[in-house]
Amino acid sequence: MIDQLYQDIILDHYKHPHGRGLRDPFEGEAHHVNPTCGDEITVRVTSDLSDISYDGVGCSISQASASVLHELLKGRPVPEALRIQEAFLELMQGRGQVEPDEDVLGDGIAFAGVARYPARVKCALLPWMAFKDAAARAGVGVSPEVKA
Amino acid sequence: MIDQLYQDIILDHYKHPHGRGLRDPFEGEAHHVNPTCGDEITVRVTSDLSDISYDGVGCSISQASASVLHELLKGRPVPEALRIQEAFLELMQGRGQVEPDEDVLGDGIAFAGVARYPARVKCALLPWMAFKDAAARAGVGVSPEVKA
Amino acid sequence: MTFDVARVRADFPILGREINGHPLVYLDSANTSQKPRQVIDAMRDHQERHNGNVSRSVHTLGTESTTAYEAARAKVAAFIGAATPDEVVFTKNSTEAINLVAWTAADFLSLGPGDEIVVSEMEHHSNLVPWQLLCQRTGATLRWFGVTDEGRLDESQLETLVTERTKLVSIVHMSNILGTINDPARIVARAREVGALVLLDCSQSVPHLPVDVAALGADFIAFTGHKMLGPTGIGVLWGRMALLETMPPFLAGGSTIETVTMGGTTFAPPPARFEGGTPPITEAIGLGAAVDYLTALGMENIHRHEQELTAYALKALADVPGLRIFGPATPEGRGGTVSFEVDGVHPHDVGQILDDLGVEVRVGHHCARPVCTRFGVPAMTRASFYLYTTTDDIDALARGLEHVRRVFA
Amino acid sequence: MTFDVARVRADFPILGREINGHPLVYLDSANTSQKPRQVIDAMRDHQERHNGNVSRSVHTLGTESTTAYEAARAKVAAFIGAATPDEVVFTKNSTEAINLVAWTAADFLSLGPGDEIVVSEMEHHSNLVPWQLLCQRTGATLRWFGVTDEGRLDESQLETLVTERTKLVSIVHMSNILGTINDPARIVARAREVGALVLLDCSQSVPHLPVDVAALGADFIAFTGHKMLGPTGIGVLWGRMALLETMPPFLAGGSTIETVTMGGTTFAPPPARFEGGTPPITEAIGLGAAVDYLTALGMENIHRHEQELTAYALKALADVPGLRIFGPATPEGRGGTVSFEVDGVHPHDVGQILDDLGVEVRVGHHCARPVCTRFGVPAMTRASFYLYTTTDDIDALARGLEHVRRVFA
Ligand SMILES: Cc1ncc(COP(=O)(O)O)c(C=O)c1O
Ligand SMILES: Cc1ncc(COP(=O)(O)O)c(C=O)c1O
Repeated sequence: MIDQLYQDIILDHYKHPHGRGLRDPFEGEAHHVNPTCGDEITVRVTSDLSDISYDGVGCSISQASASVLHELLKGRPVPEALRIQEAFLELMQGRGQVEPDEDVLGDGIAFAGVARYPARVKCALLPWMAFKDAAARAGVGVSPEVKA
Repeated sequence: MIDQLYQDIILDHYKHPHGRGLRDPFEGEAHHVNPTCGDEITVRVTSDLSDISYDGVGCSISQASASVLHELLKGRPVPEALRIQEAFLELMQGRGQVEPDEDVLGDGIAFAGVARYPARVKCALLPWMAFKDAAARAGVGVSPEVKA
Repeated sequence: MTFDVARVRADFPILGREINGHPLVYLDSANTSQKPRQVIDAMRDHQERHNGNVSRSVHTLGTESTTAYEAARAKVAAFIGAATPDEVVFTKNSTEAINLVAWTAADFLSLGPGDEIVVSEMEHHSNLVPWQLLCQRTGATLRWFGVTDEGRLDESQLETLVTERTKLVSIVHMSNILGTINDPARIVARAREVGALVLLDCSQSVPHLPVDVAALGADFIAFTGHKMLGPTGIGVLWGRMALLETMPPFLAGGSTIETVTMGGTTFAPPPARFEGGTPPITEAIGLGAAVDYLTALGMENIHRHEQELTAYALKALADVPGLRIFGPATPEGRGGTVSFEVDGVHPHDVGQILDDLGVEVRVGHHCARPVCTRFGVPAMTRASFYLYTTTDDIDALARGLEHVRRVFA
Repeated sequence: MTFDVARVRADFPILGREINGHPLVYLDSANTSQKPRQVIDAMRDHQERHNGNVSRSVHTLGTESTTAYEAARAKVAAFIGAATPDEVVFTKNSTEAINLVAWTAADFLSLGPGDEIVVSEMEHHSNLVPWQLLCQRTGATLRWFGVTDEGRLDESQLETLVTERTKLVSIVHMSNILGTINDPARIVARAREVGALVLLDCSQSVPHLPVDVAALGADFIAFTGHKMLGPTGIGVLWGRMALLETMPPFLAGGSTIETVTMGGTTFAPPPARFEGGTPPITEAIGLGAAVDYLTALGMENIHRHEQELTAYALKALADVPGLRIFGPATPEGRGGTVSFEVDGVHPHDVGQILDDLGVEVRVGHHCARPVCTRFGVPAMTRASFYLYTTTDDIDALARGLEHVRRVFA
């Protein structure tokens, strides 16, 4: 069962994270903390998602999740990115009952095993929640009229 | 067993209390409350114990105990009164293991049964504790030099 | 469905006990209820197989404990119709729940001189003293509803009592001494009008009636596990999330925090913000099992059973010579808690003689001394019923009272 | 007497459990301890046969419950060498005990700007955050002892830290994260000199060492039942009677009072003054059974057993490549709680992989985040021992850590 959690894809992303490091310019930033373990992440986004940058400390699950997030969402059209985000949340909150769609989630499907560990779901979600806040601050997904 | 508690002597004192009612003059007064049941008693004493008066509300045990106290201690030489008080306290805190001495305690021996009811010991002691405080305030049992 | 009280009783091990040579007749459920096998077993099973600390571990035992603890929260939330489980804060009892609000109110209500808190003369000390002390600390003024001769809340002064100055109204839902069930609708409406918050002390209602926080319309309710088949050591504060979010922590410490430095701390969202340190984990799980038990029987059915008992008891007691009942004389708008005095016999003595016959009632001021004062007595005797109470129990009480009168004839 | 750990283990039902197909290796006792049969049975027996509310009834069940509850208080008092059982206040956990002092201190210490409270960088959040909030409420200033590189309390600044301005010093007796056992003698002496009170957080010491409040010389100590074989939901504040008598009530309500009118209330003497509402009765009885169990084995013997385990563990862990231990490196002046990091592997991952092998350790900041900050890590992995721990458990840990390194190689 533990191999379900620590899949090679996850360990790879953990050891070789994609797009790590905070970059300028950005339009929204959020800092999130997991109060039980002290893990932290900062995520920055531009409003067109042309860049998503992040930094923080955390376990393999949260770090790999950030790397996968970057890989999946960066440079995507906004509606598509939000759909992927939805799918990842659904997978994580599915208690292991949700079948992930590789076409949508790419390497994210490796997190299917995490959903069976309630204590670790928070780790996997940490970067995604920070992204959500950062995106909201950047006005991502808000229609231009409303934004203005 | 309940007959041990509600002996005729106790019920008699309850129905026909001795010396009840607050009187003047007095030199010490104390008001005590049993917080669990709301019972109250006020006791007044003169410093030579020539009068002990009391009033209050309470159950048969506490009311009879006040009546017996009055009967036993009023008008006694101080050292003797304090000895009787000691004996009564000892009886009450003896969990039913102490054999009361009728020569010392008179009708007070009827309270031997109360000592087996931990919840009621407080009732029996209420007037005696108030007496103790009132006596202390009147300077009873304090040698005259110290008192002066 | 007829309520099968014999089957219910079979679940309560203590009901097989003898007291002073007589079968136990337990008429003190308003003080604390007895516990069914299902609750005792749930607690033992947790301690023997799953015990771990919550919210702090990734290991299996910690995860099992956390899951069970949070499942208990969800059960309690569903039981009272809370919008989300996160509105349910576990405390150790009702008293802590009420004090949580009273101690933090100075801050989140910015209380000061000129502000008013309104309670009633019918309150349990646990819903009176915390507000007295809050007023002392802040300079606010305490005001209160009176009680009518029939033992009802006197709402005739509502408009002058609850005014723009009122910041919070805290009222008992069902009186633990008079049995009165208050309908909070008018008070809640008036409080809304003047912008005051409403706390309902549901310590006696949640165990006995269907309670739905949305329907009640209050801002907070407090209740306690041991009166609703659960264990001691666990209670609940329910509050509207929007309000809980504005409140500072109370028993601060482990688990209440977001991040901590020596220089300062930021706090977790509710309910964690208010659950400092290791919570009563086994006790919450026991309460969850109690809620399952009550839900399976149905609160409507339990209430109906108790209404029948109350009608029966009010009649049986009316037949005892020299007996005076305090509180509503009919079962309408009252629960299965009946206080009375026996002419010429002090409650302590009534209780003692009944106990000798195995009949367990409570005597004293019932932590509601102002009610005793209101009715001019230092103490009362109280019989209180629950789902396992039978009409036989009430007959035993009535017979016992005859005996009391003989002893003190 | 040699300490018969196999016989001890037979008393703990949970130790027979399997986790993920492996026998349970429980190394998280500093988080919460497991419970022996004797404690679980005492609680069940009470609930099945004696359950009643305390201090409020004259009936048999109420009297039995009150007697058992007060007997538990007397056992706890004897266990820590209290002058009288009335110095033992039952709370729900250590966190409530510390908050009781912190919330009432504004009043009984008349705290204000210019006054100082002193803690340390080694504190559990439950002995840090309540003082931070107290200082915020009163304008007093919080100061703290640092921690040395070896994980010891840095007392080098004692004279400048504890001064005439200091009103209270609150320090952990044994650190829950570093394992350090502090000798409070110098701090107590200095506090006496300047007239400050001393509270010791004994949450980790009372379960593991002989603790005698007279010998410690402190004014208050706090500890918690669930870490000393007792149930959740029960803790203790011990205080000198002369001090407790000066303190106002905290969780006020039923049982804390002497007499109540609507206009005001007078309060009962300690400990009743501080035990508002229905206390954790079953839990206190469980704690009493735990104290009996510990006393029968002897705290000296338990401590010696743990010292042996600690020496063994420090050696075994030193052999794991890439492992760094935080806190004292030798068993002197430290208890059986060992925190460490595995180079390149986050504690969450360490804990998860160990759990897969049935080895239960805690990971995270252990509610002592300033200690993590002090040592430059976001989190640590911690193995903690108790009377039922064996050298086999430690071997399993060491083997598990090898496996962790392989997974993350
Ligand atoms: C040193 C220390 N202090 C305080 C506490 C808080 O104890 P509790 O969670 O039982 O309130 C703990 C344990 O969590 C501790 O280890
Ligand atoms: C109406 C009411 N409020 C509050 C309480 C206090 O509950 P607890 O003692 O569990 O804190 C009680 C019972 O004692 C009660 O009947």
